[in-house]
Amino acid sequence: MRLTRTLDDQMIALWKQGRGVGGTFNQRGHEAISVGTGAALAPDDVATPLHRDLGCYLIRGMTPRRIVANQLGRAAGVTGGRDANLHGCGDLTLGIVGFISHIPQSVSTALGVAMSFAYRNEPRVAMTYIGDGGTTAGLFHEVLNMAAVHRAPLVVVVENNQYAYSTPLHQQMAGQNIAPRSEALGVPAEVVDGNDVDAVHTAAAAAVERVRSGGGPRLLEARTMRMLGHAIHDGAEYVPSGLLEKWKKRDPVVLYERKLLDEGIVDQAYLDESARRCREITEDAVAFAESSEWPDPAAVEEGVFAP
Amino acid sequence: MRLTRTLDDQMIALWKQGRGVGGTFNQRGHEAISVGTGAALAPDDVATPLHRDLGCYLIRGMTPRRIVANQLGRAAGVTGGRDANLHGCGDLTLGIVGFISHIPQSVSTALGVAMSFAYRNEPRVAMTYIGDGGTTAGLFHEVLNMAAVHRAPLVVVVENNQYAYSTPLHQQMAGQNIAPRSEALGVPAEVVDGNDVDAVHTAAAAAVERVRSGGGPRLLEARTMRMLGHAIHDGAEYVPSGLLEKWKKRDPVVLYERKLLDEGIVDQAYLDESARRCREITEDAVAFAESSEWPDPAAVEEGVFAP
Amino acid sequence: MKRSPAGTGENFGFSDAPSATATAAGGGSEAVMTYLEAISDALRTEMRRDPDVLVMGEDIAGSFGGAFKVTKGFEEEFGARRVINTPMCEQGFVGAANGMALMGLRPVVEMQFADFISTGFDAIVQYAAPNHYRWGAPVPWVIRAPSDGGIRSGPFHSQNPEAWFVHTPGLKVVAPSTPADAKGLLISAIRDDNPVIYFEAKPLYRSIRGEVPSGEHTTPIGKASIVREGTELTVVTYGSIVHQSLAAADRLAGEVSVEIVDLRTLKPLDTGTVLASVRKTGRAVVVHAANRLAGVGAEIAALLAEEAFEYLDAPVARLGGLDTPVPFSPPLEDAYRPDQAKITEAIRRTARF
Amino acid sequence: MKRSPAGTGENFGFSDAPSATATAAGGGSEAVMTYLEAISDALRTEMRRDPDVLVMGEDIAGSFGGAFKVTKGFEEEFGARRVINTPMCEQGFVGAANGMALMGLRPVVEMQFADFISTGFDAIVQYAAPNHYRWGAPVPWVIRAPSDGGIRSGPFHSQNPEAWFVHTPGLKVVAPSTPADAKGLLISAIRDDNPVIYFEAKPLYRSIRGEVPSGEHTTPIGKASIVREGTELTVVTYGSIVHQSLAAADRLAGEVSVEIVDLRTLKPLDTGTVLASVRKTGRAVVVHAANRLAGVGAEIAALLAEEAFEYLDAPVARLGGLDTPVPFSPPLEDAYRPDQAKITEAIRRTARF
Ligand SMILES: Cc1ncc(C[n+]2csc(CCOP(=O)(O)OP(=O)(O)O)c2C)c(N)n1
Ligand SMILES: Cc1ncc(C[n+]2csc(CCOP(=O)(O)OP(=O)(O)O)c2C)c(N)n1
Ligand SMILES: [Mg+2]
Ligand SMILES: [Mg+2]
Repeated sequence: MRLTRTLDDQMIALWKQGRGVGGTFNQRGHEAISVGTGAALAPDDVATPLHRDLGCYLIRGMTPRRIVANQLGRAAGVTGGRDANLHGCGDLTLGIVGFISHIPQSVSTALGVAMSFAYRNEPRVAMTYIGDGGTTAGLFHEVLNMAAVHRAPLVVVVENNQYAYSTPLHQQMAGQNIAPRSEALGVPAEVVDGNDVDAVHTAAAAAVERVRSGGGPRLLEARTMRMLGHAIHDGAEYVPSGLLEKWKKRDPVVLYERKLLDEGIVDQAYLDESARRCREITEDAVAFAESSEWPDPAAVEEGVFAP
Repeated sequence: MRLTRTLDDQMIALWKQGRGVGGTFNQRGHEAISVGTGAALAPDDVATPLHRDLGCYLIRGMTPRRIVANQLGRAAGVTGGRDANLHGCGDLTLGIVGFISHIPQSVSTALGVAMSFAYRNEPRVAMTYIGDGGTTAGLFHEVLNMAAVHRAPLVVVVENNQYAYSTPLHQQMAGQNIAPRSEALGVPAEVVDGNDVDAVHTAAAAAVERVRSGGGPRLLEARTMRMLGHAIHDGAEYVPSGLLEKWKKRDPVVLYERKLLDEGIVDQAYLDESARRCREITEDAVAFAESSEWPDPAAVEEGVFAP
Repeated sequence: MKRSPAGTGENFGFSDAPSATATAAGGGSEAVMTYLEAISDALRTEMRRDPDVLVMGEDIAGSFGGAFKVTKGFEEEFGARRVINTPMCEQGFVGAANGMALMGLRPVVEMQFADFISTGFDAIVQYAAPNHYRWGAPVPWVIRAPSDGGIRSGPFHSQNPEAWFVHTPGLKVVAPSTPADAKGLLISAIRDDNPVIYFEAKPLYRSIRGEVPSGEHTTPIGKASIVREGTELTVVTYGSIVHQSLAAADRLAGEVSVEIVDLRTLKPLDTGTVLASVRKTGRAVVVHAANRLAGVGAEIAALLAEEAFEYLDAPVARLGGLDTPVPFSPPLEDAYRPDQAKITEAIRRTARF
Repeated sequence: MKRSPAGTGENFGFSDAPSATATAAGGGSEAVMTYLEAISDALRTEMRRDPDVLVMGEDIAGSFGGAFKVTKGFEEEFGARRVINTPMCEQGFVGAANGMALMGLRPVVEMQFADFISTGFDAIVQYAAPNHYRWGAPVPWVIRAPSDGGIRSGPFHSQNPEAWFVHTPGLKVVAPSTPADAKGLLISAIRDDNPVIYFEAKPLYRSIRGEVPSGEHTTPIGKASIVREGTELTVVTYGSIVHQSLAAADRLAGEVSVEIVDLRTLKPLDTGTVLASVRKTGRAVVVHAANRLAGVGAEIAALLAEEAFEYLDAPVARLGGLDTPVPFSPPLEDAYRPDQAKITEAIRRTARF
């Protein structure tokens, strides 16, 4: 979580200094979800993380160097400068499927991944991510419906952060929760505190376990608040400041570090050292990316088709 | 209902004799739904009936002549020979919106119709129809979700006939009913016996009333069985014959006529006379259609755009 | 190959199952099949060969075997695991095919009609098409799209939407006109590591029969075929209109020597074969069943205007469906569609220019 | 009209609100506006005039006013009833627009990016497009689609999908290149009784300013505009590439006399203006930002190959985006896009032929 936070903050700083290319998404508030769920997967499982799931990419082994290089459009980035920011940061050797902007497409892809596991009788699980906004798309329902019919080994993580870009939940749907919709479609669901990484992880691990053992698909709705704008350009003035104040007290990274201290699992020195290492890793990634090559324009037409 | 049945039977006969053009859908089993719901609307309301809702077209005032002429591709048909069978049989002066093959598009259109009534503060209601198969499309969920947010004056009639073409319900969804899905999306729902026209009508009238008085959208799930194939070409061999036998005992037209007799509302002579008139109307429509002009090929490019 | 005239009033594909197809084991031999049987045969051949191949779509399983019966008997032979009936949700099931293909399966998805391919559009043009370019993972599926009209099916069961996909980077698009190519291109499509949209022409399903090689017969993707040699004019076409063009050329035998290029693959286009033929004949008529305006024929004509300019002795004539929805009633649909008479007229006009 | 170079690194449309636009009441006067301000002005003008006009889309309401701030202040002025935030479901809200339009409302739907228009595809190409042809009921909506790239936004925020819609019967398609036409075509589109897709070019949003007539200014749909007169070669183009073409022509002044046709409307195409110009100059370069392969440019080139054949003194050159997704990184996107240098080269080559 600390690395996710540090890397995210670093991106914000880079963009503010005009060193960014295109846009970059904000992660703040979502760290416990992407880390807690990502950590619940086995290496052989496959995830389809989205734009707020930096933690999942990291925990599955995508290096900060490759990620930052992608953000900056370099040849060494995951997409070699072809797709922007976290878009398209897929790597099947790490069990990560890249997403497209047409967000709900992730969940159907994950369904297919899960169905392929069942097809081959492999005890693997697919985990997919979607925001509250994404759940208002029809495709979300098509997928849950099919997943239930096929009892596909699929875990759906809903990141209910109360906003889709500028649109608050009450303009998106009647009701505050996605879980009942999932249940109605035949996919058992659980709501969890998205700012408590232990709670997220416990629930995710239990869901993964049940799904892996043939229990059919599950949905986990993690409630949180997006603490910055939708992406770097967005000041999120449309969010009532009181709401942010309230949620700030429940910063997932701070909460977890405090808990670790309180429970005596680590001491402050450990946290300081870990923060320092996160900064170091992050700075190294930026330095690497900024000094690495731009993609070769002569190769722009290569790779449209697989050979 | 009797007219719906007679006209439908007449179409089957025509096609069997090779006098049809293209295909034609079967109505048998659905008469109580299309008639019972259609009769619940006021003249000013708008319906978006589908391929099994012949009764609704008739009850809203579309004449058998225009309908049969359309089935036979004649200039006097509703679409002037442009669209097939009941497809595109829309007439806004009758408050009927024509459907397209991409079935779930009907429900979103009806949502827009309903929203236009609210926009103009008119006490009108939109009624839309969809099959069990159609409810597995994402668009169905998008529409219910939006209808709930906007409290749109929309009545959604689900015709759950247990099959989508050849696909039985259990291959389409986990569970047997659509109503709970509707409730989860914020649209109150009721399940009704689709073979009992009085029950359908009572429920539909109540839903229309609540919706008209500002109560927000409602869904009515009518359960029935499609008694013939999907369309004229389909022998429906995939349906277990026991299932059809069981439902045959509950033929909606027979049930209703028996009830009318039992309750002394009409006598057998009345029913005989009414059956005779239905045959007369139907035969007139066929004679009219078969003797009417083919569309003029010179005009094939006209009317793509509204002037 | 024997052709019977299209549009005979036969209820194309809406009724009967194809006669059971005996697939001769091993290579070398041939059998006479309808276009529809050849499609079934290709699917069966690949499913027997490769356990990663599966079929999914609406109504394709069970005793029903699909709206056109292409997969009749498949569930019995291959089991429900490999023959999957889907709910009516094209976006969802093409999306699922994307995920399966990423994991190395080879899903062959049936659209009930090509007209419904627009319902799964994002999953095709936004997800599958650019994926390999973006992050290098192949998406090897096939979508079978029963397309084309002339059979009184109206605006939503007669479409030829291939131009949308030819314009979209990252997809391969094929459109066979003969039973042999129907089989060969489908097998090639299944083996191709890219998403391939396979447009099958409904009016050909039972109206043409032809020799089809048994066993693992492939037709290369990206290679057009000269189905008739000639010296004075080239007709560039594909799908069902190949047969209308052949008939027109036969009718004009002795009057104009017509060469006919059957594109077979619409993307990647075999520009070499097209250009060589037109550079030889100096005259071109481009024709397809799809709407003419901004259709695939426009790309061919534009190619000729740019790269065969010095060889052209006449304007490039272009025929296709009118710029209207496909109307249902026979006189209207006939006016809408290019046919032998209209092709004959265009060839004459261009030859005399 | 003052042009500043596109692709300056400005974060086009992703950050600032347009400066508040003072709409002069009544006609006659003019004001200098950006392209973006002209779009806002057109919408505001029509919403003030006609109570049946409403706007809907993602994030367009409230203080936010849309991803590009086109509708900033609209909810305040027109109320939540007429300025509707939708959930993220393009199929659903375009479908709702279909129903509203059938009932005589005039919904103007904002796609957050043109790239998401594929998500509402059926509602557009299957429902709205053929409706009037089928049963005579008009569907008078407008979809605003912020399109085009050059601004480092990657494969899903840079698309130019107009060819899909030009190929589909029943839609009108417009693509303004100047602030005056941005306003005039939007007002005409709203008043048109047909579904109109309005492609606005993101790279022009704040990079160009120009005189825009106040009040009810309309630009006719279906009329191209000669934005530069010349005698030796015609460039046929539209959207942001009009400006790249003008720059190229300026650079070649004295060397080649270039006429530039800004199509403005892509459907129905003003074939008369295109043909007259090319018949006069005898040479043509067709160029657009969209993918070249089977793009709108192919239709133009095909038109010329058929109907201007005898007037052509050189091959018809055609430029457009490469047959790849739109790549994100600057060197790749620059290689992908047609620009002034590539246009200059094509003009020279064609002029010298
Ligand atoms: C199909 C589609 N339409 C519109 C958009 C534009 N868009 C990008 S993010 C977003 C909101 C997403 O909200 P949510 O799903 O809640 O995720 P969050 O960003 O809050 O994590 C929208 C509308 C999109 N990406 N895809
Ligand atoms: C988007 C779309 N996909 C596929 C089809 C083909 N199709 C026509 S009817 C049908 C089944 C419809 O079943 P249901 O909604 O239950 O209605 P019913 O015919 O049973 O009344 C299908 C799959 C279609 N019309 N639209
Ligand atoms: Mg959200
Ligand atoms: Mg049904």
